[in-house]
Amino acid sequence: MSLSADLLWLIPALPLIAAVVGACAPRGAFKLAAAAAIAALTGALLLSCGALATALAAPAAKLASNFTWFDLGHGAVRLGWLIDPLTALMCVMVTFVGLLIFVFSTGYMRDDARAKQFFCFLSLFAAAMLGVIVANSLLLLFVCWELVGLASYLLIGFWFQKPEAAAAAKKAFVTTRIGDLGLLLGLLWLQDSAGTLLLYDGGKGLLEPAVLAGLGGSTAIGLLLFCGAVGKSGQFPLHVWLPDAMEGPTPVSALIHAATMVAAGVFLMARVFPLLTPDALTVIAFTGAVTALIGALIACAQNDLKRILAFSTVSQLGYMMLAIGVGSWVAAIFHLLTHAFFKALLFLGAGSVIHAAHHEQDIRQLGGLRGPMRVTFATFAIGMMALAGVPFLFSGFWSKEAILHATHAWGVSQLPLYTGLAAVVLTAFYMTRLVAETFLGAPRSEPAAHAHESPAVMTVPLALLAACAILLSLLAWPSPWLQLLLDPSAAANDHADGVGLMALSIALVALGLGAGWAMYGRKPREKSMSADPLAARAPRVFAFLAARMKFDELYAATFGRAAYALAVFADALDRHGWDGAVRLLARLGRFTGLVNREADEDGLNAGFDATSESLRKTGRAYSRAQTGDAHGYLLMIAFGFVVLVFAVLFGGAR
Amino acid sequence: MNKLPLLSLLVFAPWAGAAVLASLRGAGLRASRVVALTSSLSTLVLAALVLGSFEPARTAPQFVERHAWIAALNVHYHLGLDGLSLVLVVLTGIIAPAALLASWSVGRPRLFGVLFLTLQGSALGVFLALDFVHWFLFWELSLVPAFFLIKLWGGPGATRAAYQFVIYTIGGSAFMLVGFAAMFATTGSLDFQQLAQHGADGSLAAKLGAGGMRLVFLGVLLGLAVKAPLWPLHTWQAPAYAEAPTGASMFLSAVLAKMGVYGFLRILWPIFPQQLHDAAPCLLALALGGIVLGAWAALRQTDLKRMIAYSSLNHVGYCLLALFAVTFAAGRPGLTGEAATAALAGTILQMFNHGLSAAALFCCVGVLESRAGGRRGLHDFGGVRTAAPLFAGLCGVALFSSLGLPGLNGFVGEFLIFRGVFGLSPASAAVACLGLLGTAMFLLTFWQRVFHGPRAGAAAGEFADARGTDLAVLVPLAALMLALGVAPHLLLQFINPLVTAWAGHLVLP
Amino acid sequence: MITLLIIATVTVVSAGVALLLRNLIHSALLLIGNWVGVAAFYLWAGAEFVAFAQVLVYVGAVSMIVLFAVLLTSRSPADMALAPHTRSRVLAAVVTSGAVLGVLLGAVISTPLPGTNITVPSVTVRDLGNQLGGPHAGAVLVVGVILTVALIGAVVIASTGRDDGKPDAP
Amino acid sequence: MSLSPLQLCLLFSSALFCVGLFGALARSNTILVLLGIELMLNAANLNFIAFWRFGGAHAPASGVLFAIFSIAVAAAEAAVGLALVIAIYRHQKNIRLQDASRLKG
Amino acid sequence: MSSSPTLERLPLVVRDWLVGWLPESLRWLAGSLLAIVAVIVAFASLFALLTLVERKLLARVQNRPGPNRTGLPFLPFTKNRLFGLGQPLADGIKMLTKEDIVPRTADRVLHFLAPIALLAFAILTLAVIPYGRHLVPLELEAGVLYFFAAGAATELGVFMAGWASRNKYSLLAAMRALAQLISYELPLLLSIVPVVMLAGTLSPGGIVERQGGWSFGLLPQWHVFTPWGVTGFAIFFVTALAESNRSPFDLPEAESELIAGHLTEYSGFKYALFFMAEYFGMCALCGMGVTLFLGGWQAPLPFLAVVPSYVWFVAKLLTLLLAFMWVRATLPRMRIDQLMRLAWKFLVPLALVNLGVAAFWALTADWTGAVRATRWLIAAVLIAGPFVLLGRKLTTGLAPRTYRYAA
Repeated sequence: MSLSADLLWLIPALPLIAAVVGACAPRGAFKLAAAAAIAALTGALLLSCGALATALAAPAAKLASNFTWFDLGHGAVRLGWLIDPLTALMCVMVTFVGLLIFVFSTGYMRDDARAKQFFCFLSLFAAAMLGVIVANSLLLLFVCWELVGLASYLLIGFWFQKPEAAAAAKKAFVTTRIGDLGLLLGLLWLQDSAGTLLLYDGGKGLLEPAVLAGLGGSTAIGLLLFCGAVGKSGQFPLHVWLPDAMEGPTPVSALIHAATMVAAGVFLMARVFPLLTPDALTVIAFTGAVTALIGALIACAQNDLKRILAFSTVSQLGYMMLAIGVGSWVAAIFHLLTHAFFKALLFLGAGSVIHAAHHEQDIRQLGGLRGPMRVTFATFAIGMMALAGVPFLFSGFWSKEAILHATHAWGVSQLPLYTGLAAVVLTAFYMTRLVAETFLGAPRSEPAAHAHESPAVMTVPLALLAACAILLSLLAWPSPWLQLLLDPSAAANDHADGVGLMALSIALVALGLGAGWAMYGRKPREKSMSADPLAARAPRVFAFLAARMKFDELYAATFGRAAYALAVFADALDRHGWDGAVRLLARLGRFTGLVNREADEDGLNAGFDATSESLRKTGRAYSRAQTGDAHGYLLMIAFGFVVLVFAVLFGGAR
Repeated sequence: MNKLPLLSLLVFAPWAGAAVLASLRGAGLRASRVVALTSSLSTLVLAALVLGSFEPARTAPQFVERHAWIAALNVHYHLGLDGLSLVLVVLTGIIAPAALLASWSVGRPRLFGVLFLTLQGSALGVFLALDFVHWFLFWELSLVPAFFLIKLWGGPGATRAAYQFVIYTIGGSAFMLVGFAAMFATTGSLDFQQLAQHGADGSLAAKLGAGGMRLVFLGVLLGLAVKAPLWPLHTWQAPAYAEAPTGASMFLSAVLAKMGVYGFLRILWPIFPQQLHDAAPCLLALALGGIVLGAWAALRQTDLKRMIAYSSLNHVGYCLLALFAVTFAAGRPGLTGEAATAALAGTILQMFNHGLSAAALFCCVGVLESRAGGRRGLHDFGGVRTAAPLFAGLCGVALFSSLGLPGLNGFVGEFLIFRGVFGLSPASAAVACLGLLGTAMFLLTFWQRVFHGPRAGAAAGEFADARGTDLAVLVPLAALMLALGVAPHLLLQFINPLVTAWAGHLVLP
Repeated sequence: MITLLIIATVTVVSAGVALLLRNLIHSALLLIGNWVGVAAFYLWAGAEFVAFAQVLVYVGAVSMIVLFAVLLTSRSPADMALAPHTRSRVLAAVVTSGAVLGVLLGAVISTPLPGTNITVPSVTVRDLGNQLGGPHAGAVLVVGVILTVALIGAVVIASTGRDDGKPDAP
Repeated sequence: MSLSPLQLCLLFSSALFCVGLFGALARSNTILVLLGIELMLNAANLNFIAFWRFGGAHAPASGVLFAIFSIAVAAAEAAVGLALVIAIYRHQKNIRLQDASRLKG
Repeated sequence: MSSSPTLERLPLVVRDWLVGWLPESLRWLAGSLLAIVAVIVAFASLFALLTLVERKLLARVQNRPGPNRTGLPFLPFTKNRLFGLGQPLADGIKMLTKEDIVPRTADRVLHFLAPIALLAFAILTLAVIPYGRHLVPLELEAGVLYFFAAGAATELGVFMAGWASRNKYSLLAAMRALAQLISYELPLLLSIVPVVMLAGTLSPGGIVERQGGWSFGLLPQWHVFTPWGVTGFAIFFVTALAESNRSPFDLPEAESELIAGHLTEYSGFKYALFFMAEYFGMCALCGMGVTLFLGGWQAPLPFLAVVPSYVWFVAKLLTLLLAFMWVRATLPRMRIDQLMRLAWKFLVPLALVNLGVAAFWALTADWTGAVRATRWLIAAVLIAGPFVLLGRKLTTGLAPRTYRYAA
């Protein structure tokens, strides 16, 4: 089965249709919406597999299908679809993970009154995300990119009655929009200098050698495009929205954090990789490294189940960016794929826990769930080990190793490697802490005590994802298949000191796991109120990390204040500045009128008064001639006529 | 004479409706409303007729009607329609009935209808006139009904707002009148096309002298800038829009504000290309001021209507920005038409788009206001989406269209404008991005405060969902937004040749 | 020629008698006869249209106004008859009109005028219409305005000025 | 005496004019004064037609047109004049012309 | 296609045959006299017939038999009374033989002159109506003007009758009648101005000629089949009712209020003359209405043109007269203030509007094809709008009147 590029639009179109169906369905038609969404995504999955087959058949061919959106007087705005291995793999991943998440959601959202809308939004989200992936035009990509933002806004704010959810949704949208504006500017710049936004267009596309050479590699363009990725993928300094986005329902978190939205930034960078200059890559690499470290650090001190996972996502995305920055975008994509599966697994597992524990997600209140929730625990543990990078069996290990190796091979600086290694330790540590606090020990609260295993509709996806988290190792081992598929040219990098680095990293993982076990696993916490062992040892550091390194406060104190000041200034300028000027003008006009009137009364009118008085006197004198006798007048006229005739006749006036 | 004088019909049909309505003394409320709405719909019907026989490829005005009027002053009754006018006429045709529907339950509907129809006819007259005298006549005539609409049906500060609106605008147009008088004195013509011809071949400048030409330009500019409005001449706008009744706000922001931009495109640019080019850096700065400061000032407003008014300033700013960028770059060596056409097409599209979204937003605020018994503060609501999901959805469409979300109409216009402006003046585009950010912030604040969160304020109690007239206004508008967002060539096909021609003879070196 | 003489005699005599009669109604009716005579003169002269217009306006309309005015301003039939009331006045009138008549007659007789051999001008109604609608359209408009103003003015002048809606005290 | 038709006509109109003048001067009843004036107007009209008929074809229709306009104006004059008579009557309860001199200077 | 020339020219042939023996110079005079006599005789007999028809018709409407006792004299052999066909004759004899009463204080001369003047003017108006293709007693270029000039003069007769009677009821009624006649003169004239305007001629014959032909081969091009024409005809019809003192405008001779108004002091043959003049006036107005709006002697359908034109004229005239009677039988009498209001506040403005519409019609004469429907539509709207609005005005405040001098 294979799919031609002309039909590629079907992949995003199917979920879009499902979204429309969901939107039009009557209120409460939960089953209809869910069925439509799942069916559409199943169809999209099948089509994606077809696309993958197409791509595998000819890995190097960029099968594009372009069309004109609308004409302008000069030229036209053109869009297009593209099949290449990157697109196809992403499609399969997104549809597959998405499908599992959809299925999971049918269980998770069963009791929500607005579940129908939820599926509508989910479908919209999936459609937009697939649109981003299959786009062969940066403009189309941007359009879908924004729609992804809209869908995430709707989904994060799904429980909009909660003020926190509403605020988080707005924060997510605005923050990502800051990045999007950079992306937009980058797009405009590209359009202006290259004259097109199509990626592949039979030799005239952006990513094709002719145009690339013409562009001459502008660092600024690359950085502007990266701005978009920073916003979307939650990179430092715009990562602050991501943890807040946990206010949405858990499947949303899974969808946004694991599979799709946050990956969009990485995907974008991988997609436009040829456009990036070494300088730009350096910036990307350092941003990624810093993000990886910060995310991991903050994750260590969080108590919210999902928030820990969120910061872990930030950290992992940092890894991916780091990989791109050091030039190995294949490693980034590999990690993106593996991370998508195991992070989705973790989030869905967390969702299962939360669902079971009646929406209790503070790990201090949980505990002891291993007994009642066996399947969840088992799958969650697999996910945790994949994320922590437990060697050999789990896919996360391989993808992380790929990144570390690439970083090691980077010629510019070794600093990112060290931060990456530090993050490895921290990752293993906080994941251990999470599992130990949640599943081990005794239940520490009423909901946790009464927790029970979730229904099959939720556990089956977990199991499938767990299997994938393991099986995806095959992509890299025993043969670097993915590398060969995506970027054969870079596949021949040397593994000279590969073994040494691998050993170091395994040791570091063990260190992280051990430290976590020592602190949390060995002697689980008794009561929910008891202090965190880490907090007991370094209270100030823990508090700082727990407050997310005070980023929100910092932003509020700087950018927030600046924005507020600008708003106040703009408003005051209107109310007092310009309006005041207008009022002054009005007052001036009134004053002029006053002066004018006085001058008229006293100066100009005096002469007129005198003249009129004399005229009136004259008139009175003349009016005596009016006798009021009409006959007299007539008589006079007649006589006058006769006299006139005689005058004319004899006066010689003729 | 074998053809129907469609354009005259377009202009005078609303007036005829107004006359009929005015003479229907003692008509029932419902009858008055229906008559007003029917007459107002005439524009849409006639616009459809015009669309049917419009030839997009011809850039010269079509359906021209030219009759001698005041022979002594060389004044003609001269109507014509090109792509630009067409777009605005269609916009008027859509917005006017919508605005009347939105004001369905207003008191004294007969008087309201009469004034409104007069306003509608005047606006159409402005969009179709090709001779200064009756263009100006309609231009000024539109103030009278607007004044009364604001004053009689407006809120507590309406009287002040109405006076401010009228005096401000008349003040501006006085300068414009003087400017045209000077031009008439030198050329003896008041026909736009002839004046443009004079402006293009330099004979106007030769007769007026450089200084005189500049003064005339400034006068005309002032008149148009007040109407558009161009920052910082916009201070009449927020109070006027805020105090006007819903229908009037819709029409004022959606159609009347376009008269200013239309004037820029129809009059100022063709007649004074050189002067505009010289002044462009300064004007660009002002347009940017409007875009950025308008958006941020909106963030500070607590009155929802004022907020939308400022968003109007911001959105109209994009139109002006594009135009000024085009004139700024005019004649630059090596310029291709692509950026200029994109910017100009974007301008016209944006005019239409903003008309739709501003009208829809004002309508939404009007619905909120009526449900809340006259309150329309940002803090008077909460959780409306829970109470009225359908209404929230429709309002959301308008909001996101205004915000420039792809897939809705706002995006296409703004993208084209940015695409053009970036090619002509990249720094301006970069600064204007701040405006986009501000827009997103204040619109989402609006959305979050009013629609999200727990039900509070006016939405805490009984709060009806959208129904009847609300739906009749909002659903077609939302549908249009979606349609234009997906298929912008529905509109662009009518203006592309025109814009290309403009770029050809006014921009390229 | 004979026709003309007859018309002239009848007309002038009826006019003279009308102005001497004591009974106003009779003088008015006689004057109407006089107008009809003038119309007859027009017919004789070939100005058909003017003749009909004369009848329509004078006999149809002005006469009615005159009769109404007579009836509205008289309290009793006796009051209607206001004779020429002083001898001196009549004398003055006779002298004046005689002088004028003399001047006019003298002027007419002493002026050499074209003779009989004049081609009769033929003016169709269509020509008249074209003239009125073309070169004289302005004058027609002015006359229309004058008539309208006169109509309104007459109503205003003649109306009692009381509000008709309110019944007066008996 | 050989009078041309035109002269006859003119004599006719002169006579009519003077009869009208006499009436206007001799009668004190305002209505009759007005009627006298009407007569004078008619006499003038007669002249128009007479000159049109016998005066040569300089301007084919102008005499007739003048007469028409004159008739129209005369109608207006009659209406206003008689309205004035009624107004006067209401003021002074008679319509003697010589009594109506209240507006004298 | 037209009727056979012989049939069409039959009246002319008869005339020529009758005057053929006279010398050439007198033929004209004799022909004219013949025409006058023919018209007077025709209308006099029509008058006689109409009185009977009207009485019968009214009676039928009121569900009673009407005059049916008088048979025709000189036909003694038939017992058949022929629906009372002899009634007019009997009435005429009665009128002739009645005593002629003149009040003592009356102005005898005017009292005598009044009915004669009235009748004379009525007869004068009959002269210019084209009764058939070749049947115009007096061909005048300004015929329409003549018609209305003569018609306007009838007011004089009414006034004379009222004043000469020296009866306050008579005088009052005459004044009222004059007010009514003058008021309705205005819409009457205004209603025919469009016809003159569109036809471009004042000659009745010419106007009839202009209405010849059929659009689509079926629809006659009479003026009544245009928006302005139907409005004009409606106004004409109403004002004609008023001008001829017919119900519902029969105030001048309102028996119940003014004891027959200006006819109070008339009796016998003078009264009959009044009556006759009234009927003549009515016939003349109907004839003019037929001429101006209903296509005169033109046939309604192409294939019916074989019937001689004067037959068509008479048929239309009778139809219109019957319509007059029908109206009389149907509608109650109006009050004087309603009557005046109708004239000044409804008919005059409407007629003016109609004039504007006619002007529009003339300006858009070259609109063809589909646009013609638009032309119709616009004209219809232009008329219908003011009609509705004026009608609304007219009906407001028609409550019973408060009388100023009533206690």
